[in-house]
Amino acid sequence: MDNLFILLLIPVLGAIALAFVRQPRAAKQLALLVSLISVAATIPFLVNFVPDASMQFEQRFAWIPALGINFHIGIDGISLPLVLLTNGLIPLIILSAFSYEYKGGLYALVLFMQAGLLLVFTALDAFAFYVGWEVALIPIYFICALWGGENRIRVNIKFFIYTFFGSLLMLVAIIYLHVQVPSGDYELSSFYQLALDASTQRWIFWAFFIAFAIKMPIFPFHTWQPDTYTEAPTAGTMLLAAIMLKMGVYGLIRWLIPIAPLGVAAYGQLALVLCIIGVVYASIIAFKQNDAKRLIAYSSIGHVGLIGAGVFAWNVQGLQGAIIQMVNHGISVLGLFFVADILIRRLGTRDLAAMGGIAKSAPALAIMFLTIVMGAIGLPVTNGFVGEFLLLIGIYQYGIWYAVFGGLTIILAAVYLLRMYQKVMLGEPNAQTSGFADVSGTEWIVLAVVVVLVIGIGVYPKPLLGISEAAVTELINKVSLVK
Amino acid sequence: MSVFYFVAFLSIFFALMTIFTKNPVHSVLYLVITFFTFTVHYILLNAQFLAVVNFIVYMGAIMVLFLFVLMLLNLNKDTEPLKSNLVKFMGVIAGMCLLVTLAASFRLLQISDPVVLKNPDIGLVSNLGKVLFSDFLLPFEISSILLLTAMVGAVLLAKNDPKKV
Amino acid sequence: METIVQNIQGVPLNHYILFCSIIFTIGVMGVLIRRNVIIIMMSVELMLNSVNLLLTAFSVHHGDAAGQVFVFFIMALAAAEVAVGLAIIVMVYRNTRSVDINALNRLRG
Amino acid sequence: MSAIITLSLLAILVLYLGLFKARRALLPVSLLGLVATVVLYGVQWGKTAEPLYSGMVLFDHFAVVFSVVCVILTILVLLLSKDYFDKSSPHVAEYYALLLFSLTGAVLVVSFHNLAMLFIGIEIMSVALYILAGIRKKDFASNEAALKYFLMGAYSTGFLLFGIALLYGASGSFDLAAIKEYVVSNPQGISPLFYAGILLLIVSLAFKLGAAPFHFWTPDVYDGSPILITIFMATVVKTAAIAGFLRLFYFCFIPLQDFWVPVLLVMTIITLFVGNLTAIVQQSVKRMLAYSSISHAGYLLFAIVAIGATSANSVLFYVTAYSLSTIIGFGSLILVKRATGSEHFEAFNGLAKKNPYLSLAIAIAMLSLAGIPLTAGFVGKFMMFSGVLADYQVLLVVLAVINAAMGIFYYFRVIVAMYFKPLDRDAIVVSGPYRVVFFLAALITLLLGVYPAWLTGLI
Amino acid sequence: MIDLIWLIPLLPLVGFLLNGLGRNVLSKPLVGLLGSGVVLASFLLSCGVFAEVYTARQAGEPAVFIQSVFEWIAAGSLEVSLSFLVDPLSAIMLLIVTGIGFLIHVYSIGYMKHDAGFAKFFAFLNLFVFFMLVLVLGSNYAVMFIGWEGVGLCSYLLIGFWFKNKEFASAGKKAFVMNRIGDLSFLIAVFLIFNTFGTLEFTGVFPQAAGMAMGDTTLLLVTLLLFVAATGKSAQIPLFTWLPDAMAGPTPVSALIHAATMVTAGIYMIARSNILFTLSPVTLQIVAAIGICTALLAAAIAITQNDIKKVLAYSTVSQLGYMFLGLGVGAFTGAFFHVITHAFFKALLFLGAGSVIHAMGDEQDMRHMGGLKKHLPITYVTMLVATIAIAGIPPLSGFFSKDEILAHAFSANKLLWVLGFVGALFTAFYMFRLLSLTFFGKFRGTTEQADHLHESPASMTVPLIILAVLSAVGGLLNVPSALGGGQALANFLSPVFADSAAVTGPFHLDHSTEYVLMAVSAVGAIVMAVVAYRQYAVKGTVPKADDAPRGVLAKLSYHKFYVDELYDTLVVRPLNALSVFFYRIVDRAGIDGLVNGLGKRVGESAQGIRLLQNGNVGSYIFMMVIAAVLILAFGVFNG
Repeated sequence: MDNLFILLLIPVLGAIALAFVRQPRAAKQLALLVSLISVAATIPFLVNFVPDASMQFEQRFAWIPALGINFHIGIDGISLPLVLLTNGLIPLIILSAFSYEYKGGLYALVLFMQAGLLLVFTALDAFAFYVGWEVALIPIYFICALWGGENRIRVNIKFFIYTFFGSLLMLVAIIYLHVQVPSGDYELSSFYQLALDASTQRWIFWAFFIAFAIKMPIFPFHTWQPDTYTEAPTAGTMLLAAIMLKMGVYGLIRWLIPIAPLGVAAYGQLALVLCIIGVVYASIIAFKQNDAKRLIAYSSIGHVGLIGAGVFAWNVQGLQGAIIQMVNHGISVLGLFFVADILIRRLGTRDLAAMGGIAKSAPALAIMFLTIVMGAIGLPVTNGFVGEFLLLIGIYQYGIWYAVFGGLTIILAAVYLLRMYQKVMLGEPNAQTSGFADVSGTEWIVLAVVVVLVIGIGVYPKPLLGISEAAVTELINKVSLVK
Repeated sequence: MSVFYFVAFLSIFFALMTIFTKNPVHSVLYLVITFFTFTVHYILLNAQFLAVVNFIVYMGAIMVLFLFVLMLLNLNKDTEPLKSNLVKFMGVIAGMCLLVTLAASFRLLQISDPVVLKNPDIGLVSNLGKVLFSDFLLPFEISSILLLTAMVGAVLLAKNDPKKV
Repeated sequence: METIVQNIQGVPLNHYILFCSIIFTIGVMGVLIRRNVIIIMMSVELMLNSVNLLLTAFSVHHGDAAGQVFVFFIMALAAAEVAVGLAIIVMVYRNTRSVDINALNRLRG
Repeated sequence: MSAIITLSLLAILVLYLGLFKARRALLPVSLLGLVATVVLYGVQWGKTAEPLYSGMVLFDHFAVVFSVVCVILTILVLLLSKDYFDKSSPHVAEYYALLLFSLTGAVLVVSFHNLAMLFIGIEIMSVALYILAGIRKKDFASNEAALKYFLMGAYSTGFLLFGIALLYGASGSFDLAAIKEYVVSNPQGISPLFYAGILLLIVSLAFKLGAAPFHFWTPDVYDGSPILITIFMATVVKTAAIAGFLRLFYFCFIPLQDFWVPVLLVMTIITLFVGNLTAIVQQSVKRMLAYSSISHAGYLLFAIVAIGATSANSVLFYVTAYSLSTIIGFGSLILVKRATGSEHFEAFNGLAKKNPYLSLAIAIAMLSLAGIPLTAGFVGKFMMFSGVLADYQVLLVVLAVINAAMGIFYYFRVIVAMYFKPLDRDAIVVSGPYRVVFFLAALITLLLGVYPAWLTGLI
Repeated sequence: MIDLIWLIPLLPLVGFLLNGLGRNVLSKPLVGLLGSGVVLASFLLSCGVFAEVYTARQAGEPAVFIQSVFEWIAAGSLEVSLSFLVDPLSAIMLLIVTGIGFLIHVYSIGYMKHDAGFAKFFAFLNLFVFFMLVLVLGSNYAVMFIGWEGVGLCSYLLIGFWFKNKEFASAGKKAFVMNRIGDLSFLIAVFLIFNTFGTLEFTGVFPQAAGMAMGDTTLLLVTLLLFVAATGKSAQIPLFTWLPDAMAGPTPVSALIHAATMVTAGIYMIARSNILFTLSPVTLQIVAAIGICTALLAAAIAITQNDIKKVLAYSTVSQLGYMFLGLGVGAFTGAFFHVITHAFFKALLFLGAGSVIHAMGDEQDMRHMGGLKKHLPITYVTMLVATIAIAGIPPLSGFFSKDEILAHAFSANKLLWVLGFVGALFTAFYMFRLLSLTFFGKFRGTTEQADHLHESPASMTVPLIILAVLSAVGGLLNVPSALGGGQALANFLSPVFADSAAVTGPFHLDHSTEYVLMAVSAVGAIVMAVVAYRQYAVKGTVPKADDAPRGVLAKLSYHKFYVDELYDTLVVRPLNALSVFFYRIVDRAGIDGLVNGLGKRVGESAQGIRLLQNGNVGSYIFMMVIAAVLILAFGVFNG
């Protein structure tokens, strides 16, 4: 049962089946079923995973032999958390869409995207990686553009071109690397063995970095993000924020830094500074946002900036922090957007100024929301803390001032997220919010799972950290960055 | 030798006349003369077959066709709205540039071998026929398709459809 | 015949090429400066003829008949092309009552 | 060779059928003939190829594969032609015949082994198309397209011939093998005439391919011609042009690549930018596709810039992917235009609501043209890029990447119109042959995108 | 008993979960019982633990017990386990937290009886106790940080308990954010510690630190950062403004969190890390300076405040300042002693104030009180005890603890003593002002309130009485040797401060000097008490209305020296403006504009190129010729 192909195939087949389901009810159930099967199929991998630095469950076949391309996938300690994240969150995302009457198309796209994401996280062949990278992009474009808000068309085309451009640069770099490989393939391991000269690595760095930076996004490549998040339907926003941006971080860890260490040595500091600027900059912008989704969007930029900085710090703590924080951020941001969705759905507005006092009529929502907020601002015993703690300690070892400015996030995030919480939940209820219905049904499930994860990982992160520990240590030892 | 230069001068002169004359009919006539000078060139090169074909096909068939169409469409007057002088000037300049670059890229100012008629027979019908029907049989056959195409096409297009669609 | 042929002896090949280039260029210029479609077509014929002569010269120079055979094909093409071209012109003229290429600029941008 | 004979005879047979008013037999007979041609080519596959007819043609794998591609594309075009010509004029048989003639020319262009064959092939192909472009005799656009195509085509023929003449002048032969021999044997003493000849050939072949700055005819002619003819021009003719281009340069001019590659490099860049930039601002889908075909010509030229053993496969893949998508693109435009009378983007508005499968096919085509993974278009671009990068033309690829991103903008306009714009009309009726063509094209596009190995190592 | 340490924090957590999840199911009495019961259980366990520590101490052992629960975070060389440490210091804190916590829980049963969020309140309160216990028990900085932040969260929740009031909610946010500023500093300090010592365990860090040189730069940095963290949590300059606002929460909260326990976390933490501070004298000087400044500033504000809880709040800030002064001058035991006594009497004061407010029907303005002595006898008596204690009048507890700090201050720097003495005078004054305005004179409230006046129920008064007793006798814990005491507390704690003591040497002050100091401060306090009593009780002066004209100093004091306004102008508004600037100008117009502009440029250049496609064959051919010319020209130069 631990054949990786199965894992990739389940969502694809599910997507194909769902594409023909027009009845919303049936679509919902089928989609949920498929995603749960995915979850079930993930379990053997988790159970059989040996927490060492090796690549496991490898599968490969010659894909395009003429070009030296293999379909080569596998899981190690770095990819497993992300695989878990993807497969774990997709059911929640599907559940969160239950409040709408979507036809099978949406779910098909979601599942299709899942396949792309999984491919990205498991690919050991650069071509396969790139394919997954793009395959994840198409469905999300359609999800956002088909079911999004008023400005969706303009916003999404910008989003698409922006990210597509970035990934094409990456493609150039990939092919270039391939040309250098003596064995003429696209294997990750072959890329690792290349010892390119410094000037080559420098441009390779930029080619990869821009692709990943756009996806994450890192300041100043972020301007597509708030608009897209705002205009997308919630399921889309969740996919984007909770899972898709992890592709960028993962790319940094798996591809960019090990392949172009000299490039990182030259520009890593700059990249780290950009990340940190993003943290402060986005957080400050989030202060005065009155659009619930936009606020969360900016908060996401800030949080991801910190993750990026942790990666570029390139030490065990920073990297472990980045990996666990990717998972955490996925969970938290999903929760935040889901709450935002509940609010928007019931109140018909994204404007925080029109909300208030909801805690009175919806105490359960208020408490769960608060828990998620606390997770997002990194309170101890929530998941966010574990990640931020490790990240900051990693960044600290890179340079104290980076940690200081990066650490500002724990203040700034508190400011804007609590402001949001206050504007939404506290104060006197107004005419619209006084009759606000508390969470129910599927909403309960989604939020409860999120809350349990937030607290659970916060209290006992060791299993999750244990998965990646060996792989990260090995990677750090193998790739040393000379400052 | 001087014959060549003389005929060449005539060719160039009439070619220029062809393109600079306003009246289309005069143009056609100048072109006919130009083609005639080409026939002379062929003869000078001892390409007898080509000289004959050129004479018949170009001066005969093609030119007549041009004239015919001109007359058919009643374009014999110099009614052509002239291009502005600027455009003409630009055209001439561009042509000159082309000539200069062509000449330069051929290294035409270098001294070259004279054209020597090594084998006086090659231009003769018998010789050409041999080559045409042995080595170049396939293109010869295939060009029939070209002509057929042109025929079908010309009929198709020029025919005035009785039925209005 | 011999004397005529004698005349050619000694003309440098470059001069042939130059001469053909000039004629070719005149053809090009004709295309550029005229608006009457028929005359443009005639200019194109000039270009083709210059090539013909060039091929013949090369053929003689190399002592190889293939060049002259090729000229034959070009002539066939020229005939075909003129036929089609004139047919198109006639067709266009029927619709537009003009053989001015500048009148044909509906399709642009 | 038997395939070429079959094709020519088929065309003539079709003419006769027209003569005897056997209108309904036209399409089946044509299709049958084409299928037979494919079979004949198939029989030829795998045999060692020798130049035939005194070295006039060479049916090597390259020639066979590209011929088959041309023939299959023609089959698809013909399938779309059902009841297309009927509406424009009574001379249906002539149109079929002309299409088949043109195809014959195309097939010659991909299998020539002598410049004479190249020349004749190109001319047969072109002359037939001059006519076909103008078959809407009362339509100004069609007239204009025909005339423009003809004038500029004839003009470019002049360059082609001048180039051939110069090559002949330098090497003393029209035979590819002899020319190659000339290039290889005296690397130092190559005549300047030869260099100039190469350049002039580039000019004329770039014209046929529609590469900038010799592309000017493309948008206007594609726009003005009847859509079906445009499809033929954009697919079969382009395939033949690039294949002929590649064949000539791969065969003869590789030793001189330092000389001509820079020229093509610059042309490629210009082509990409002209095609993509101008496509962005188009309002008509037809014109947009025309400009997009220019930009694809740019990508195709990559194979010649990075000329080598893999070029043929790259071109094959790219051209297949591009042609299939183009068929869907223009083919759907036929339907949409029929339903709405418009070729603008707005005409596609809301198509997905009533014609989901048609829209899906169009979407796949657009994604393929844009080069999105899991479509054939992506693999094609990928192969092109890898070829060029193997030659270390990083700058070219980076510029190409910028262009690919621009491409998204206009391809997605169609998708946006279909999926995200409100509907204002009834469902479009898609007749059987159209369904078949769209289904096949979309399916192949996807299959080749998912598992490209079927086509990548063919030549 | 030591093996059950983990149960001590766990029990309140269980209480939190039960009360939180069952808040709609459980009846109020059950909730109260559960809420207080778990804390009582913890208290009993703590007593047991304390007993064992005490026994060990008596046997002369250092009495350090560590219990590891599980490994929490591990990454590379960083290993943080969730483990608890009990030593004399934490043992005492355990008793305070659970003991006073229990009393306040009991008190809350009465106080919150009519509140709709009764169960929620108890859940939060339990959660707070849990986090506070984690803070106290943590055996490393990371676990301490859990508690450190956790109590901040509870503080946030409880301040904003009545969230419908926007200002209350904002006060909670303010508290949280200001605490977070300190928390960041704490975190950075933690990183620095980890980098320097390679571990975060107290038992690993302190021995290493003890071996470092005096005035080590790293230590200086670490201690400064830790101190900044402490200023946040313990409401010192510059991060003190949240505490007075925190009075928005229910009064038991103010008593527990914002007086007795959480705010002393900073002192606790510094006392824990005493060796680090001892080795960086510069930090100690800063700590002392900040401490005394805060003490004076807050006291000066407290003098003119009219809200009974505000007065107490500023008083808390001021007393915390004293504790920092104590730390700063090396009187670790003294500071901690003050923590203990302060916990008793300040909790008592708040609870008493709560009782008053309860009786007055949620009236907090002292100008509307007066003469409550006869209506609230128990409250009056207990508050009187507390007031005397805080004023530093012997022989109640406050006298001893404050005196020890002042004695150390005197030996360190005479100026510090003078300032400390002035602060003590202020304290006596404003406390007796409070007492007089509330309990003496005539009743100034509405008749409605007058009818409503009543003594609080037993659940509220019993805790008052217990605390009053503790406030009265708490001083006996550490009677100075000058007064013939055995310094029990100091001896008990000595292993905790042993390293520091080894560095600084034994503290010594002449007994005669000590007597003089004690006498001076005691007399001063009594005099100020009398002055205040005469002014407000005998003369019956009522403070002016809010908008009445005041002198410059009074105005400054009344308006809290405009610190909030200052922060608003210097930090909040610029940040908000920056936010808008970043969003509108930099992000939308700048970066996004650039991106969009790029798109626009592309479109424009496309329009330019489009002009070439003018539909004119002539020009097409012209351009083709030009191109051909260029290509050939290239051939000329390259061929």
